[in-house]
Amino acid sequence: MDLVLNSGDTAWMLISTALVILMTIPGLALFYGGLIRRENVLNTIFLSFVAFAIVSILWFIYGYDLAFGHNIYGFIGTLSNPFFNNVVESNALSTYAPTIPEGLYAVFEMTFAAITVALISGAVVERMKFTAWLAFIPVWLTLVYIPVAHWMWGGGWLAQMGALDFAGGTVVHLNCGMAALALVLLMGVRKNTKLLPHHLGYSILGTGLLWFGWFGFNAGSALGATNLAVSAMIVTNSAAAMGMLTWMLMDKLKTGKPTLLGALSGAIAGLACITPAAGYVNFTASLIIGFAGSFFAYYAVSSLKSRLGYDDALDVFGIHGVCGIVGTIGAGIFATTAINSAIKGGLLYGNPAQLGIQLLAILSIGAYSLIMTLIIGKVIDKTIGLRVEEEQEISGLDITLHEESGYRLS
Amino acid sequence: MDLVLNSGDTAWMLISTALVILMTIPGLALFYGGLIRRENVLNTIFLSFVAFAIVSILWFIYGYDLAFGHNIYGFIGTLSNPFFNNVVESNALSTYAPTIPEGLYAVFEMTFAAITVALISGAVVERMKFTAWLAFIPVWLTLVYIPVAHWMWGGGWLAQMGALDFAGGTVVHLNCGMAALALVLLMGVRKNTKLLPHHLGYSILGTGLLWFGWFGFNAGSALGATNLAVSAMIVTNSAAAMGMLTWMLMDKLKTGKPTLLGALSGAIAGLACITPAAGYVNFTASLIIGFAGSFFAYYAVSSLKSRLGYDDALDVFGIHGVCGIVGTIGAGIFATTAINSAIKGGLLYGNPAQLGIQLLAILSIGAYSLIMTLIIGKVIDKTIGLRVEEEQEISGLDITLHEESGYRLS
Amino acid sequence: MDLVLNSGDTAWMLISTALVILMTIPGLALFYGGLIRRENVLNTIFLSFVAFAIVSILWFIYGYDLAFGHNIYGFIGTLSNPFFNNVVESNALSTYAPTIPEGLYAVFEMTFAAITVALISGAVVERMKFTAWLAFIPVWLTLVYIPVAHWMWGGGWLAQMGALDFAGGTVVHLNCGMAALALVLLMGVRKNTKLLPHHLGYSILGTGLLWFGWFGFNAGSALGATNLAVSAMIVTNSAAAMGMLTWMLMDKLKTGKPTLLGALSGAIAGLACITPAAGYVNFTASLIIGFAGSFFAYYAVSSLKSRLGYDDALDVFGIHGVCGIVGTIGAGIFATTAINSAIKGGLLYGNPAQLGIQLLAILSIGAYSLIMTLIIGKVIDKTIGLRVEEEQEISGLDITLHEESGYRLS
Amino acid sequence: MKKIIAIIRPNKLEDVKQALEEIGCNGITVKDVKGRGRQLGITESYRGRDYKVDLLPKTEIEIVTKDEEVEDIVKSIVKTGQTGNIGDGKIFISTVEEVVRIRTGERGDKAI
Amino acid sequence: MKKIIAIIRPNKLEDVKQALEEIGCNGITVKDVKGRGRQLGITESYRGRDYKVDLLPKTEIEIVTKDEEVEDIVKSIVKTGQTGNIGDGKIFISTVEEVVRIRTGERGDKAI
Amino acid sequence: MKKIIAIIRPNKLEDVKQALEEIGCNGITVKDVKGRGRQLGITESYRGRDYKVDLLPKTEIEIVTKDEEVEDIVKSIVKTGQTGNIGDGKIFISTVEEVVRIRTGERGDKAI
Ligand SMILES: Nc1ncnc2c1ncn2[C@@H]1O[C@H](COP(=O)(O)OP(=O)(O)O)[C@@H](O)[C@H]1O
Ligand SMILES: Nc1ncnc2c1ncn2[C@@H]1O[C@H](COP(=O)(O)OP(=O)(O)O)[C@@H](O)[C@H]1O
Ligand SMILES: Nc1ncnc2c1ncn2[C@@H]1O[C@H](COP(=O)(O)OP(=O)(O)O)[C@@H](O)[C@H]1O
Repeated sequence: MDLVLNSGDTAWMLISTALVILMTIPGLALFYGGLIRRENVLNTIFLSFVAFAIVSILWFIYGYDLAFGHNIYGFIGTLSNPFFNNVVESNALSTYAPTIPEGLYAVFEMTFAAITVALISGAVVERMKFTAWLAFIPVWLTLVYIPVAHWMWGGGWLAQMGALDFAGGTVVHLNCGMAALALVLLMGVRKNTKLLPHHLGYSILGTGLLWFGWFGFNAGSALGATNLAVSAMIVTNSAAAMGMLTWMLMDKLKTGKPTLLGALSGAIAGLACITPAAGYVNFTASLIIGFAGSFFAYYAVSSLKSRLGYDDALDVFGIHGVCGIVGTIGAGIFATTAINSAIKGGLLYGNPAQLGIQLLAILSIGAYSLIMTLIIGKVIDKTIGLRVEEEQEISGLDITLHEESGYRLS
Repeated sequence: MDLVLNSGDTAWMLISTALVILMTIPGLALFYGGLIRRENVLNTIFLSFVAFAIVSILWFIYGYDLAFGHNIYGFIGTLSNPFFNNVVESNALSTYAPTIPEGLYAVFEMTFAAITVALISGAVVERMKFTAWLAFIPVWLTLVYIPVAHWMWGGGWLAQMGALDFAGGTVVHLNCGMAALALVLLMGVRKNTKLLPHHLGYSILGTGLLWFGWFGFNAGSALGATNLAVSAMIVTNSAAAMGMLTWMLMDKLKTGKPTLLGALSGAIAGLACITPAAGYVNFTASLIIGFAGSFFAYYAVSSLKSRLGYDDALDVFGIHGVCGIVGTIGAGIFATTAINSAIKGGLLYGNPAQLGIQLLAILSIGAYSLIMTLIIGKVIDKTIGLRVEEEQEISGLDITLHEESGYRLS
Repeated sequence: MDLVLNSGDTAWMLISTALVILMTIPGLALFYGGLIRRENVLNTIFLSFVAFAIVSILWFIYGYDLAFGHNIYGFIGTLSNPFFNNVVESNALSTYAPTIPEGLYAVFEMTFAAITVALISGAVVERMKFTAWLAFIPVWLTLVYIPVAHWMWGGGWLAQMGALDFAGGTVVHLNCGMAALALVLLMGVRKNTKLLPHHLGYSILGTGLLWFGWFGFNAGSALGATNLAVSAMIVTNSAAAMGMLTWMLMDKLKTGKPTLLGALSGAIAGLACITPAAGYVNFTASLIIGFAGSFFAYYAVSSLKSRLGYDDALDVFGIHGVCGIVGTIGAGIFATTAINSAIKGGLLYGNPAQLGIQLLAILSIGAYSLIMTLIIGKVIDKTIGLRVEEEQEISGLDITLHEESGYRLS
Repeated sequence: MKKIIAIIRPNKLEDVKQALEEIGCNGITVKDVKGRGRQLGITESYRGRDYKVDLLPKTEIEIVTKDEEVEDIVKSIVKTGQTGNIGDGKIFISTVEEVVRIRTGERGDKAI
Repeated sequence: MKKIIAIIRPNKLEDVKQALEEIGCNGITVKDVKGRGRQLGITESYRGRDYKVDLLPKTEIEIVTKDEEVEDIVKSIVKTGQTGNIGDGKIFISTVEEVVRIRTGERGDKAI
Repeated sequence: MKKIIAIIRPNKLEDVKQALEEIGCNGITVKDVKGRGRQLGITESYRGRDYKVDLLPKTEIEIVTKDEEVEDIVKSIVKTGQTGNIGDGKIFISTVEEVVRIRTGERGDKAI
């Protein structure tokens, strides 16, 4: 059969790409921006915006090729079209998604790289030097995100082993969670670690946009307007809903009242943990995965963090890292060929080996991300310095780093 | 002709589904959240979010089947695939929309159920117990929304009579309006019934997202990327615009100045009243319907409410209920086969019987919703209690029910 | 080959249309609304909303026909289907985009007309009479926008000469920029011209929605889900990113700190200047164009404005006008047949004449818009009066013109 | 002339304002403040952790008035502002030496 | 030492601040307040209903100064804060017994 | 009875509040204010232009207390509120003639 561009698939992937961009700017930026002190709202939001901008450019200069180009020893791709030269011009369809243009696959994948970097910022807000963040973005993208994406999605060694990660449980969520952990271990604790959100309206809106955009993220990862995309949309939504209700229940049991921030956090947890499994599991499994993700994230956030004493400000590890792990394991358990005939199925469907592969993916990506980020962070700390002056931290970063203020309401 | 999945139709329905989800979370939530007292902003928004989450799950456990499954005596559908078992897996196309997967039709319809429940919350804000709302959601969904949706859209008795409701004038707007009325009759008047919006920015944004999402709602109800979808998009937009300008004019005539909240309210009125007619009428008719909806809603809100003395806080009956009626009648008058060849046309196009059928639909659904909701509300009142303590109402629900506050701006 | 509706193209254009609507309401409205004094937030936002509503209606009554109907002497179209009569009903496909319904092309083009008018409002905020604005909208739409759109896109004389404007560098951005300049020259300087944004969160969100919607604007201008749409999406995003980084650099060099408002402004500049070139240039060119647009806009905004002394409140000329020019020239330089085979290419690709045509388009549209708007503005000033009372300007327009206030946060 | 500063519950402002109007006391200036006293703070909780918030929202009313009207005003505030629960607030009275009406430059009692 | 409390129109703050600076009065503290006096309230309307808002936004300036400078400051405020319309506000003057500069612990006149 | 008004840096509020609690001073009222003094303003910049903001955010604490406790309170505020840099703020002390507890109507020292 001749490969031709399918306009329906292309339409869906165009809008999916736009949706994932909306997740980062302004979705995630606002979600984070609402949770911190008023004096840091602009800086917090800026971290996501600038990460998006830098990744947008580097991805087409060399990122896409290194992640998805011709595979070299299972570890990295080849740079064959720097500056995206001649890719669009050639009218080629994607080898990864043969009904849509290669340029579309590339820009869709760009959005994943961008949000992964932006997600990390949630951990380091309220104390990281802006210049240090500017330096971190390209280095981390190149040394951590791109190889990991290649291993899992670009035909690298994990892909070759059959590891399952539909839309980024390991490449995105676990990866950013471990990087966040590494950075906060290096940066230490803020003077004021209270999580007293200054404007939950931003976080509500951010959650709404994230949820909306996540349909592009997960159902878009079907790479076409297919029944698989529909399936991914349904389980994405139900896992989010289940995650929300689970967190509300935990809140009720632990502090006595369901909270709205809890509901939002649970929804994000549900969305994060269904991500690696979204194209492999059915509705019932999505409820279980959504429940588990929210449940473990709740414990990581409310108990583990204070017990271990790291200052992961907005719980990037606690929610994304943990849910990336839960969902990747969930895919290894609940994946079924009835939903996706391209795979072998998981533990429950007679393929226990899948679970082992999933654990290997978690371990290798988790360890790689943690160690590499520790090294990168250390180097930046020694050169630029990771942390702002104490005086700047107290006065707030908006005025001291950007000479702007978020509100002038009176 | 063999039925095959059409990827263009599927792409449009995927994004339409996401758009309607965006209407509820965060669109409607923010629209409502901006209009109430600052002390209740989180609780108000929470009501929409949690309604969405609960409906998301129940719909696939049994809701879709009961509403759209094999018809039993015109009243309700059959539960054949609990937990959506084997629907996606079967790769079946929808019998209601034979170019898209059945799962897609199901999740699209889910979004209508969810927003209908969430809309009701606008009437009861600032005084309803959170637990009572949690109980209300599944009961009302099951006993009211599902049967009504079946009658009109699932092959039930109204569908069999040829009643026209393109995207929810009766099933969504009239239905939620009457339920709202029933609940506020049971709950009584708030201590402070002044409508002094605490943050119109939220309502502006909410209106923008509702307007945007409504294209999924109405043009999506064409169930494919067709000329009918285009027609629905055009009349949806023009009715909204006309509704906005009409309300501005009424404001000018009545209180002397056009107000922005008035403009937003008029736009919502225009959108609500074109909903049942969106796939049946032309541009000129949409202007008339948009004008009429906004005009009657203005009177319901500014005069009728205070004259009758019920406390429909955010005018769910006044806007959605009234516009649902106006639009459903409008469909009976202006529907034309030139726009939609699948119908018989309305009064103006030589089919006066249609108007009678429309009135019957309004009466039966309106009465059913009102009476059933009165019963459900009464039972909840006797068991859980509908209304918060006076002290909680005064102090605000955010802090008393959720231990959170919406703003920490100083 | 028989022309048939392509459902994938139609799906993409349906959502693109919705995206461009989202840009105006609430995207642009919020972007502007965040930048002004708190006392004017509602009025500022209202200007965009009401512009959108009025254009929505007039466009289908006569606007579309005059702009895109059968060409008369290269200057204007014919009014053949007033009130959009029989267009949708005829099931015709668009002559401009033969795979989608004519109605869809018409509503897509409507969104461009609406945002162009709304953009102008940024210059006149905080001092223009609301009634004057209401009068300005239909007159300017009819006398300026419609002819200009016809010349460039509706088969008029510029189109016949082969002028390139993919998505509105001249028709939208230059046009609104010159009109803004004309109005502020007539209206004079505000009592308080300080740009001290009252709520940057609105502008952040607005930028996010503009960026998101711009994919509908630019990639939608490919008029189908094609490889060209993909190409436009990629360069739109990279020019925006480059514009953002460029402005940050300029900020750093000039005032010492990168600012978030600067980053947002740079992104808008990048988006505006890639607009006319989006369907003609490659990734590398988009970086150059994005850089140049942001660079010149920065100077226009930070130096030129204060030197010349006009009070273009939110820099409509400084950003949109300037970037419209830069991008239109950029298209004349970097356009290549490798990206778009329907054109002849620009200066760099052996067609220097293109640059001349581009300059002619800039001059003729710029001059026409400036002069006509001066005349229209003068007439409105003499009849209705352009400017509010001094007392109203001081007290703020929300309370004096609309009897509403934007915040009730305490 | 005396200055009366009354710290009351925010939700009592409407009542107090009206009561003051009834006894002819129109000129008042109102501030949003936060206060701590015998009243226990409230608890807010975010992501599974409780935070104690001990400064609660209060409303401060500032009234400058003639000496002979002080007693009436104080009584009126006490009457309408009271709920009987801790947190009702305080009234502080001190002396003002001069009052000037900016509009006219008038001074003393007639400027009040 | 005296404390001057001036309640002015919010849009007069810039002018008043500058006038005070010119006569060498730098130390001031400013508050957003709401006030009611002879000035009629404003009307807001939402969804076809009018609501009377009788507390209007005002700005309160607090200045502690030496006795001999009071008169100059008052005159300066009256001059720049006046529009001649109802709602221009009031100035209240009272005695302050002690002033302490937190930075140094200095007291009295030299701490002002 | 005395009224102590302390204008401090906003980020010192937590410390001062705690210090006051330790010496048994529980009743306080807190306001967000803006102030100018010897401290230079800050610069904000938007779209390539600098704007001088000379009113900086400060926090005002109002405490009414018995005469004999004033000294302790002042010392405690000076100690915890001090950074040694310009902008630390001021304390103003004046006399209050009467205090009324709204909840009970009690007056004088025991109402504090
Ligand atoms: N000594 C004081 N100085 C200043 N403000 C006080 C003082 N005591 C109480 N307040 C204010 O009065 C409010 C209510 O005081 P509280 O002790 O809680 O109630 P009650 O007066 O009923 O005992 C406090 O929140 C605080 O704002
Ligand atoms: N007796 C008073 N006590 C406290 N504040 C007052 C008093 N009288 C007036 N004010 C304040 O001064 C403002 C202006 O007073 P108003 O009577 O409207 O103007 P004018 O002083 O021009 O007659 C009021 O809004 C209020 O804040
Ligand atoms: N004379 C004064 N009257 C009222 N407030 C004052 C006065 N002097 C200073 N302040 C307040 O104290 C704050 C700090 O004063 P500043 O002169 O900057 O510091 P310092 O007391 O360390 O010299 C100011 O921002 C202002 O709010």
